[in-house]
This record gives sequence, structure tokens and C-alpha cells, in this order.
Amino acid sequence: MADGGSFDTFPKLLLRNAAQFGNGPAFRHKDLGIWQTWTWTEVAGIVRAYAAGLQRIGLQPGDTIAIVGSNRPKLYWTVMAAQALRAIPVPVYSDAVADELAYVLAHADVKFVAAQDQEQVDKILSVSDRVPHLRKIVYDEPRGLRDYDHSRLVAIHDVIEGGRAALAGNPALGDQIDEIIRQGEGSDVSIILYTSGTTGASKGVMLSARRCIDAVTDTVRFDRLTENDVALAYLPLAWVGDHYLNYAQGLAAGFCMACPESGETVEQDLREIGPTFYFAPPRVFENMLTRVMIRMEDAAPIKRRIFDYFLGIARRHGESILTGKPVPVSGRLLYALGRLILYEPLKNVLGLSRVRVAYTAGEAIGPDLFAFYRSIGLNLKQLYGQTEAFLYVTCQPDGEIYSDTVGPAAPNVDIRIAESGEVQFRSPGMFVRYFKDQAKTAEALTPDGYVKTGDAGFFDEQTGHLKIIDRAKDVGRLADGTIFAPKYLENKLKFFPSIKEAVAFGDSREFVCAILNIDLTAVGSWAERNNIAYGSYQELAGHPQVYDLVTKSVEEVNRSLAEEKVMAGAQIRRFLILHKELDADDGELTRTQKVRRGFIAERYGPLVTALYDGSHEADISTEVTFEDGRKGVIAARVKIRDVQTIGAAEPFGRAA
Amino acid sequence: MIALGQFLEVLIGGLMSGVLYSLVALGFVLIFKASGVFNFAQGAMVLLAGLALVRSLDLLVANGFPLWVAIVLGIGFAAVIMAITAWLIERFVIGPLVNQNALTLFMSTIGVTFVLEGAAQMIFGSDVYPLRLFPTDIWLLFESHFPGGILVNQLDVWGGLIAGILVAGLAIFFQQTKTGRALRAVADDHMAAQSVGIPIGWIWFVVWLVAGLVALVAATVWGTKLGVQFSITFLALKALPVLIIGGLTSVPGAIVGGLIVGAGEKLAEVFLGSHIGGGIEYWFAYVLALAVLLVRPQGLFGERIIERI
Amino acid sequence: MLYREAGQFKTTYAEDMAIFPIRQDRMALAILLGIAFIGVPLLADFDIWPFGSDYLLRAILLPFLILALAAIGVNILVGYCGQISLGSGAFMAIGAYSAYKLGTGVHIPLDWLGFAISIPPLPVLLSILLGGLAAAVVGILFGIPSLRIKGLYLAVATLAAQFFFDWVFLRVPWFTNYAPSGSVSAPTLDFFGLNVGTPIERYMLCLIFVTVFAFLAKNLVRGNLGRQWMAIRDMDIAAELIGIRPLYAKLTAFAVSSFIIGVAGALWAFVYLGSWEPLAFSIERSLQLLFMVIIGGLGSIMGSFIGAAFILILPIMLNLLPTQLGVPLSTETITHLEFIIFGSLICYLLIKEPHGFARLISIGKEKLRLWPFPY
Amino acid sequence: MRMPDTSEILLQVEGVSLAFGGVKALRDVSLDIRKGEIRAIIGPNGAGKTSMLNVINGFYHPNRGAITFKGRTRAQMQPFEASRGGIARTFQNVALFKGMSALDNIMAGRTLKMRRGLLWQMLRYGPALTEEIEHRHRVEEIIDFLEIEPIRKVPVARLPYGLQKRVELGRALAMEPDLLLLDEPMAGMNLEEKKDMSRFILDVNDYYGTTIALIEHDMAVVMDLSHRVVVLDHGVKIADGTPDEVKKDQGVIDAYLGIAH
Repeated sequence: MADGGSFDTFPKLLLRNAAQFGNGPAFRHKDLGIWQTWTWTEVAGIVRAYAAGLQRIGLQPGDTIAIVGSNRPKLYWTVMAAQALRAIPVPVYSDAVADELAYVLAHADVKFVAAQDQEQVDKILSVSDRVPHLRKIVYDEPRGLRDYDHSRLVAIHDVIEGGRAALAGNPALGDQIDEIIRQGEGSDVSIILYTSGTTGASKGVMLSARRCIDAVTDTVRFDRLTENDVALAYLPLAWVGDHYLNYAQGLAAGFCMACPESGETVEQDLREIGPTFYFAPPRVFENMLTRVMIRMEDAAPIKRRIFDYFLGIARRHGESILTGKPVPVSGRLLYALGRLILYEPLKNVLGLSRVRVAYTAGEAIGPDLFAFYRSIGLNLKQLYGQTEAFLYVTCQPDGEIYSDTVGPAAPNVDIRIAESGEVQFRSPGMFVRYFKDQAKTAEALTPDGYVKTGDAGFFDEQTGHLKIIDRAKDVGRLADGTIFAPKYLENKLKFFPSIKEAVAFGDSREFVCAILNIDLTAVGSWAERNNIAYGSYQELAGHPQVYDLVTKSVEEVNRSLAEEKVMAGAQIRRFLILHKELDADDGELTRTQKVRRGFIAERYGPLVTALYDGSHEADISTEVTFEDGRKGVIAARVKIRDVQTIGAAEPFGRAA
Repeated sequence: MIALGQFLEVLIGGLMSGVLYSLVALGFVLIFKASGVFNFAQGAMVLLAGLALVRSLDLLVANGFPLWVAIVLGIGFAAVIMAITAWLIERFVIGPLVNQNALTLFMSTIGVTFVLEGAAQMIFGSDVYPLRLFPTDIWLLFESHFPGGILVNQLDVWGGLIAGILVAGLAIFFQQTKTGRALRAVADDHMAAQSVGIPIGWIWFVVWLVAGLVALVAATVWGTKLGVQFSITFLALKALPVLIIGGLTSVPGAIVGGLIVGAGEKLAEVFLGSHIGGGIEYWFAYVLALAVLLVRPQGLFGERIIERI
Repeated sequence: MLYREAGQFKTTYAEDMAIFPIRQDRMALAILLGIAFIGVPLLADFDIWPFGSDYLLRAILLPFLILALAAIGVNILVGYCGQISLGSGAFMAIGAYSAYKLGTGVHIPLDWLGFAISIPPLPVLLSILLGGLAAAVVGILFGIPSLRIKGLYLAVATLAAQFFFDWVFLRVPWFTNYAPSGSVSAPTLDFFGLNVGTPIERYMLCLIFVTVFAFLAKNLVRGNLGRQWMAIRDMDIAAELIGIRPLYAKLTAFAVSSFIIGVAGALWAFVYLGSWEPLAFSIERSLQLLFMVIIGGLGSIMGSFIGAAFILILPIMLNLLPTQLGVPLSTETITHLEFIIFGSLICYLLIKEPHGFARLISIGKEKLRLWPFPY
Repeated sequence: MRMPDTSEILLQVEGVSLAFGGVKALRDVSLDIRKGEIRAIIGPNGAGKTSMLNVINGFYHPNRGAITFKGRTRAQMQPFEASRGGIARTFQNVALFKGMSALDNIMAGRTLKMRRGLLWQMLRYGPALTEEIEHRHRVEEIIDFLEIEPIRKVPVARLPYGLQKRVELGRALAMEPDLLLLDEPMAGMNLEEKKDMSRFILDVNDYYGTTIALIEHDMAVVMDLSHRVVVLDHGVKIADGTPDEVKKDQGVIDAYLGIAH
């Protein structure tokens, strides 16, 4: 077992791992059909050569180097090599459109960019006139780049080999690189992570090496991660989660990071590698469960019966068995049978059977969804974090798991609830400041040095855990004063497999309405089974029977809201199903796939108006961006449904 | 020195038994032309037809029916059995295998062979049953020209006569009747035939039925000659080399091929067998077919195969 | 359901291309081999059920192993290379008689040249292998037509081999060492001083042969040669256009197939029958072998075993079941019933599952791997 | 688009005529294919395009005329000799080995490069295993190149048509050909698949430097992809030149008049 210990920079940790774990696997990458593997010793050698190569082409301490692409060992090594040279890596979301990319590259004053492939290189070249300091682009995959102007382009492979040759030819150079690594200090800026904030331009969060390692050391100890663990590195490189959970924890604990073959094969690769440490946002768990349910719908009746029966057993006893609470012997026996017949095989086909610790975070997870995974024996826990904290603010220890809390403060983290209800914290991994943005930095910090999270929450009295309700600024009230927490409602809606996205409106309004997205996979398969023909998403979304289906779900939500005193008044009275899927390319979702409520309200103004003026359909035309970047206009007539509410509230239609 | 008389006698005997091969081969050609199925079961169909005929005949005669009534009824009964067989084969084997490759279809007919052989013997018994429909006396011809004359079996003459009638009948059927013409359309192009509204299932049934009736005719001749028994199926196997020599798709080819095989193996047996050991008949036809294949892969009368990609 | 594949990842191509890349499959195979190599001899040694008498060993396991071996040979030609053969029985005969001649000493009098070729009796193992080799040589000869003729036509060519060799071994007394009855007996089974006589010894001998040959055959069919065979089978024109020589691919298939069938024939004669006549290798045998591979699974080594087991066990079941149920059937009826069942099964499988029981098993395995999902 | 570096002629067809019985598929056609170029052969249905490819790779033997490939002139050769000489092709109707996986199909394309004999393969040990692994590696590079990683172990019969075409291209690439003949590589594809396939064809030409001769019906694709175009009509060559030249040719316009494209 290892942790950050007394090491204060990542390159030093890398050298430590090479010495300590030598032939243990550091990186795996499914490439050319098999899991190519590099040991810690090999990686240390490659990074040293890479650093020498980067130095040769002009990377200086303090320079910024952007990294654009998906999870590839060479891109992680770029981070390491840059840090070895005391330069600052700046990972950028690989699916960022040209404008976003240009903004980050320019704002971070990058001199170098490491790009995955031709697609990313093209994107960078298309905005290079807006990035004044850009000197060189290094790339991983040479395909299609042969005829490009190579005065500014060089393959990472060539950089590494160049570095290797230089090291071989000049022993002093090696000493020099080692010296730079030795000189590295904990106060060095280790990385700048650009947040994809829900509002405004993204901010560059500067994290220092010492703080990063301190934070990581705590959680590695907390979850007892060792060099024998394996994690699948499939989250966006530029997201704090990937950098923390995989890169930083990997270096601190010495565990192996496995990079999938491609975006399409993540599921398959997850099955093969069988990670022991796993993180996924609730969305991923939800998709996973949806797919499980859809696939099970095609199963033979007897198998379905077995499935349902043992899920019932799991619901009753699984959670208790996992947390070590007393369970009757019959329950234990049935659960053991269920493990053999269902839970273990199911985890196996999902690729989760070796998972020791799994986390989810980013947004609230549906209680049933959460319970499902825990009941089949997956040690799924919640954490609450932020880029500004270098992830962890709170996390749930083993045995203290609740679906509606995010756990107590993580080790060495200070949390307080401001009078406004906002959660504020101080943590070991706390960011230094926003890059080139004094004003925003000041805004984010309290005078006494706490970070404002912008989230509203409170400590649960029974458990002592933190509960997050919503973004502080998003919590509103209906005209009659009822509390309206849009995300709370949306999460409830989204728990139904047929609903993919939900946007709730109601602040300062008479009642609550919602714009919904159906889930094409789930509803499509339902349509097939019910012989409903459809030619497009739009057609399916507007189908009356689909509306009937969704109406039932919304009524279900209302029923559960009615049971909660505070929320009973905030039942959904009207909804519509949007004719297109909400899309990050159109700015409707953030890059982390969160809905941008304000933007949507504005973009679909006519629809929102119609929701509140009692009409039963409305026209809308919107501009959309196609996959290839072209723009076009989609026009549609969208139907609006009234929904039965439960209890006191009168349905809108009949009252009018 | 081989006497000319002996040679002619052997030749004629061979040609006549060749006619019998031709009769079975005809059944093959019919089915292959119409459905592209290489019917391994033709021999089993001969056995089935023969057993149905001889057993019903025996039963009727034993119950006091006059012979000619028994013959008519017996043939009618056997024909009905063949019709049922044709329907079953079309319905349960060939129909479901439509559009499969030739090899799969061929193997399926091996399966059919087993079913027919098993069922025929289970229902009608598995002994040797003598059948007497035709005279089996012998004629001695040209006694004035050759010492001892040339021995000719009357049955063989009957066989030749029947084969001739059968071929003529089939020619009329194919040329003149609506179903016959439809059959030829199907043979040329399944899709096209289907698109002009010819029900393919019906056509195939008719093809198998005709093949079954041809088998029945062959059974009458063979049964008279050898008695109806299981080994008939092996003799029927010999229709395979006959087909290969004549060409799979040619009716005249089947006749000529049969004659060649019949004459060839008899001559070989008599004039060659004495030198290298008897029983050449057993394999001669196959080796002859193999030799023909190496020279003319499409057979003597077959159509040239042009490969396309 | 029993599979736990998460975490079984491959870091080298050698691992990825293993015969059984999944750990659970390797375990199953190990168990099976353990039973075959250790369990059966132990049980037989202590006369424990079902090995109380030799019946199971002698009448079921022994023929099963040898016919499975022959079926592997047939499968290589028919299942992998797509060249139909109705003459497998002849190749078994060639293997058997060649091994017999070599095992008892060959004497070819060449009177017109004034001398004779004489080979003293060879050791049994060598005779058996050379018997296979002789079959391979004849196989190549009869494979040559396959370059010009395809499919059904080839079937007739192989029939020619069947009938010709039936005749040869019946009528040419040299092959039977001029035995007046035409029936011959195997030499003593002496393997490096080890005399194989008891049923269990015979069983072990065949088991070793089958295991080794199955392994070698599996290696061939998953290697370059196997791909060439399958390419010829699936689309010969395209195969030729990517540089596969039909001559080489087809003749190797004929050679390997005939070799294995020949060895099986020699084992059948020497180890199972002891003494035999040409009838043991008639066209019935050829059809039986063809049925084994169709029922077991064309293009599957495992299928050859399943097919052999099925074809052997079905008649025994047919004999036993009616008696158990109190409706004893005559032997004749059982034979006819057998015909009908085999025939219908062939048709059924060709229609519903052209790849035989092996495919059904692999579908079952896929289901287990995906459990609880249906697909 | 990058033009080929050389004007070296890789393949020269001179005065080739081909007839089946009375049907004349090709009449005195001459054309050349230069090293490194993408050469399109177009023409209305029945113009003799596929026959031309069949003549080039030895599947049909021309009645008259000669073919010079890599400096060697020949009147006839067997298809496997053509493949040995470095000519690979794909087919109008996908001609994959249906019973094999995508990986095995492409591996089969390596046959010519594999040397180990039957006995080594039987043991699958030592040199045979090394060879198998080495070629698997090359094949994986092609799989990566064509972006078919997720389906490498799927039996090709289960693949959708567009992917089958890609596997077929992979099999041809596995031969590392000097000349790649593509017979309607985009027939029956939707727009998206056509775009992908065009990209792959360009990439093959660019990355491997393979000379490509292709038949295609989609004129837009032909004009985008090819360096030079030859037009056949009823077995006769009616035009030959750059896409722009061919587009303006009156004979071509007439030949295509009334034919829906």
C-alpha cells in the first residue's frame, strides 16, 4: 500500500512508483485488439524521454501546454512530462467546439498543444490565428496528417524518440531533466482545469502540486487503494474527476489506469478489464440500468420471473447485507442463491464484478437507482465535490450510505453552511486561484478563506451527512410561496426510463410545468414492442401514445410529491415533450450534460409561454448544429398535456 | 478371340439394363432441373414405390381379386403413396430449405433417403417380394447367324418399351401442358416464375410427384427382374454416375448415360473382369463417371457453367 | 451464469488466440480431461458403476472415441473445406488394410523383374501411422478431381472411391494375405513393449490418439491453413483472388482429412474390431460418418465428438427405452426406427440449425455468458 | 487533393477485347493506371466495367489484347497469380467468407505473406505462433485503420452491409497490394457510410500509397475521389481524362443522357 506520503509533485511520485512497483502495470490501453501494458519503470523511462523531447522543441518551466483528446496513455504522459519540466498542463474537453477551444487556448496562453488525432489537430489549426502564443502541436495518431504542414506539427512518438536519442547521446541532459524534477516544489501549479460552468465563460482553476497530493493521499487512505487496483480511465481528461480519481490517485496509490479502445467500446472494455475502482456519474449508472431493464424485457418469461423475484430479494436484504446489518437466515440464504443466479452474473456482464469501491457524484442520484446497485452488492457510494476543491468535499464512508446524502466531510475538510443556506468549505486540495481572473477568485472565496460552492444544502440531523438540494440560486418559490426546487423535480422525473431529460419551470409562477426529453432507446424499444411506427425522434416524441406513456410517469411523480408536505404544492400540472433532444452542441446542456435551465427557457420561450397560457399546442422553430458543424433550423408543432395532480391542487384545464 | 455373337449378346443385355438405370436417372433429372435439388432419395423412392405396389398386389390377390383389377388398384395405391410422399417432402423438407445452397439440399435428401427407407420397410416389410408384371421369358434371336443365337430377355424389351413411352409422355407433359410449361419456367428462373404468379410450392410438389411416378415405373421393371428388396436402393445409386455422364440437366443425357453405363459395365465385366477379378460391375460406372468428369465437368449433355462474380 | 469474465483481459495476442480464451472454459476442459484420463481408469480398475462390466468401455466408449476421430477427419474435409465426401469408409478401409499389411509384413513379388519387395512386419504404432499416410496419399489422388469438379459432382467422385476400394479389398487377395474367408485379424497390439489388450488399455490408447489428433486438428483449423480451407468453402472465387491456391488448400484438406480417417480406420480394425472384413467399411459407414458431422456440427471439432456420441447412443437408447417402457420392439423395427429418426433429424437440423448440436451448445454458452440478458 | 508523385505507369491495358459467346463485353479497350493514383472507371450499366476489372485480375481471359503490370506483359494468368503479383480487389456484391469472423476474413488476406507449413501450424508452436502473432498485429493495424474494432470477432454474416464492405476492404488491404481494384465500393450505402468509405479510400491512397482503380456509380463521389477517369460505354472506351475533362465531354454526356443517377 502506498500513498502520496512526503512527495510533493507528481513526477516525484512517478519516480517513486518506478522504484517501488517497478514491473507493476501502470498503464494499459486496449489497442490493436489487446491490452497493451506499460509498467511503472517503462512509464518513468518514457516520460523522462518525452520531457527531454519536449524541452528540445522548446517547452520551458512555467509554459502552458494544452491537451486535447480522449483517454490515451500518450496524453497522460504528456501531463506527466509537462509536470516533470515544471510546465503546466491544461487539459481541454475533446468534444469542445472550435470557439470553446479557442477561448481556452487563448486564455491559458498555451504555447504547445498535444492533440489526439487529425480531428483535434484540424480544430486547433482552424482557430490557431486566435491563439497568438501557439508554437507547436504534438499529436498521437499520425493518420491523415501526412500531408499537413509539419513546420508546426510533430508526432508525440517522434518527440519521445527524439528525447530518447538526445538522452542517449548526452548523459548530462538526463541529469538536467532529473534536476528539474528534483527542483519541482509543492507550490508549483500542477495543472489548470477549466470548469465548464453552467453560466458564462469557463474559468481556469489552478491547483498546486502539494495540495493535489495531500487531497489524494487522504482519499487513497480512506478507500484503501493499492497498487493492485485497476481503474478504467474513460472520463473526460479535462474533467477534475478524471484527473483526480485516475491520474492523481493512480500516481499516489500506484494503481493501474486502463484506457479504453474507443468511445464506442467503453462498455466492452469495462467488461474486459473489470476495474476494482470505478467512478461514474449518475447518468451512466442510469443508462446502465435502463439498458439492463430493456434487455430483460426481451427475456423469456421464466427468466424475467427469476430476475424480478431475486431483485425483490435484493431490495429487501441486499442493502442490509452490504452494510453489515442483521438479516434473517432465510434472507441470507435467498440472497446467497440470488448472488449465484443473478447478482454476480449481472455484475459480471456489466463489468462490475471486481469493483471494490465505486463512487458517483455530479448530481443527485435517484434513490431507487442507487438502491438497485447497492442491493446487488456493488459498494456504490456518493461523494460531493468541485473542481475548486480538487474534487472531494464530502464522501460516504463504507457502511454509512444513504441515497439522499452525500456523506460527511471528507478527511481534513472543513464545511460550514452559510446563513444563505450555501455550502462553504476549506479543503486540503483547495484551488490556488482562477487563472488570470482576480475578480472571479475574490468572488468565489469568503474573506476568511472558505470556498463558496454555490450549492444549497444542510446537514441531516440523524446522520450528520450533508444534503444538497440544488444550486443555491436555482431554488425558488411558486407565486403562492411553495418551495420550488427544480432539480429535485427533474431528478424524480428522470428516474423513469422513458424520460431522458427534464426541465422544470415554476419560480414565481402559479404552478409547475415541465419540458421533457424522451429516451430514444427506451421509448423506441417500447414502441417496437407495441407496434408503433415512427420515422424519427421528432415523430416518436410527438406520438399521442408516447404522451400517454409519459403522462403516467408524471402522475407517478405527482403522487410521490403529494406525500411530502413541503413539496405537495409543487406538483407538475402541465408538460410537453420536446421535438428534439437537448444537446450540448446547441448550448442546451453543459459539457458535463447538465441542463442549462435559463438558456432553455429563453430558447424555447414560445413553448414556456404556451405551457402557462393554457393552449394545447405551440409552434417552435430553433436553430440546431449538426454533427458536422453545419447549422440548420428545425420547426415543429409541439403538443402540451395536462396532468392529474393529487390532493388539494386542481388540474389547470378544468379550473379554467 | 471374342465371338461377335457373344459381344452382341452382352451389349444388348447391357443396353437393356442400362434402360433401367435411365429410368431412375430420369427421376433425378426432373427434380434437378426444376428445383436444383440433387435427389439422393430417388433410389429410396423406387424401393418405396415397389414395396407399396407389390404388397398391395399380394394383399388384393390373396383376397380373391382378379389379377388385372389387383394390378390397376395396386398401381393406383402406389401412385397415391408417391403423391403423399411428394407432398410430405415438399412441405417439410424442400419447402423450408428454399434458397439454400445445393450441398445442403443434397444432404437433406440423404436424410429423406433414410426416412423413406426406414418407413417403407417398417410399413411394408423388409423381405424380398417377387413381382410378376411382365414376362421374363427369353428369346433367342438370329440363331441362324450366330451359334446358339443371341439371348434376349423379354423383360428387358418391355423395360425399353416402357422407358420409351415414359420419355415420350414426359416430353408431351413438358411441352404441351400448362403445368409442364410452368415447370420449365421454374427451372429457368425461380424468381421470375414466382413473379408471374406460379405457386412454387405446387410446382415442386408436381415435380416430386412426377419423379415418384417415374420411380414407380422403374420399380415395376426392376421388381420384376430382381424382386422388390432393399438392395434396389443400391442399384438406384448407380443412377448417380449415369447422371454425371449424361449431364445433370439433360433428359436425353439420362437415357444415353444409362445406356452407356449399362452396356459399359456389362462389357467390362465380361471381357475385363476375367482378367482382373470379377465384380467390376460394382464400381465400373463410378470410375467411368469420374473419368468423364475430369474431361467434361458438365457431363456429355450438360450445359457449360459460366462463373460470374 | 457460470461465467465470470470481467477482469479476464488479454495482454498478448497469444493469450487472445488461445483455443479456450475464457478461464471457465479451460476449467471445464480440464475437468473433462481429468475424468477421461484419470476418473474412468480408476472407476474401471475398481469395477465401480458404470464400469462394473466391460460393456461401457468396449461397446460404447471405444467405438465412440474412434468414430469421433474419424468424424474429425470428415469434418475437416466437409465442414471446414466444404468438399463433400461419401467415401470416408473407403479411407478408413485403406488405413486399416495398409496398417494390416505393414503390421504383418509386405511382400510384393515382382516376378517379371526377377525380384520381390519385402518389408518385415513393422511395429504397430508405425503401421497405424503409415496406414494413415497411405490413406492420405490416396486421398490426395481422389482429391485431384476436386480442382475441376465441385459440390455434387465431387460426391460422385468420392462414391467412386468408396465402391472401388470396397471391391479392391474384397477381390484382391493380396490385401488379406490370401485369407480364404476374406476376414483378417490384427497383429498383437504391442506399443514399445507394452501390450495393449484389456478394454481399459485399449480405451486409453484410443483416448491418447483422439486427444492428440483433436488438438493438432484444432490448431490447423484455427491457423492459416484452416482459414484457407474455410475461405475455399465459403467463397472459392474470392479466396482465389486473395491469393489462396485452390490446389494447395483442397489437397491439404484431402490429405489431412484422409490421414486422420485412415488412422481412425486402422484403430477401428486393430483396436476395436480385432478381426474384420471389408464390410466394416462400406458406404453405410461413410454415410454414418457424414451424419455424425452434420448432426454434431459442420465446421466444429467439438461437434465431431457430439455427433459421434449421438449416433452411437441413439440406437442403444432405442433398444433400451421401449423395453423399459414395456413395449419391446423387434430388432428390425428398431433398425427402421433408427433410419427414420436419423433421417428426420438430418432434415430438421439442416433446416433449423445447419451447424448442428455444436452450434446449439455454443448458443447455450453465449446465453450463459450473457446471463441474465437474453442477448 | 494530392496528386500522385510520379507518372510511372503501373498497369497498361492494350487493345483488350472480351466476348462471351456472341456478347462483346469489351472492344479494343486501352487504358493505363499510373502509380499512386486513384483511377475511376465509369459508365452506364452493362458498359463492361466489371469485365474490365475481371480481365485485370485474371478472372477473365481476354480474347485479344495484352496487359502489362509492373513492366511484365502477359496475355493470361490465373487469379491467384494476379494476387501474388500485388493486385487485390473487392466485389460489387460483398464476397466475404460468411462463416468466418471479420478478423479471420482479414487474416485470410494475409495468406500470401505466411510461410509456415502444415506441420508447424499443426503444432502452433515456435515459428508458426510467432508468424501468426506477427500477422495478427498487421491485421489489427488495418482494423484500427478502418475503425472496425468493435466488430472484429463478429461473424461477418451478422454485420450490416456497410460494415461488410469495410471488412472486405480490410481483407484486400491485408494483402498489401500495389494495385487495389474496388468494384462499386459504395453501392447500396447511405450518405453517411459513403462519406466514411470515401475517407477510407482517400486514406488508403494517402497512407499506404496504394494505387486504386475503382468503379462507382455515384458521379459526385467519382469526381471527388479520382485523379483520372475513364468512361466505358457498351464495351468501348469513350473518354479518358481528369474528372473535369470527362465531365465536359459530349460523348459522355450523351451516354449518360436519360440514365438516372
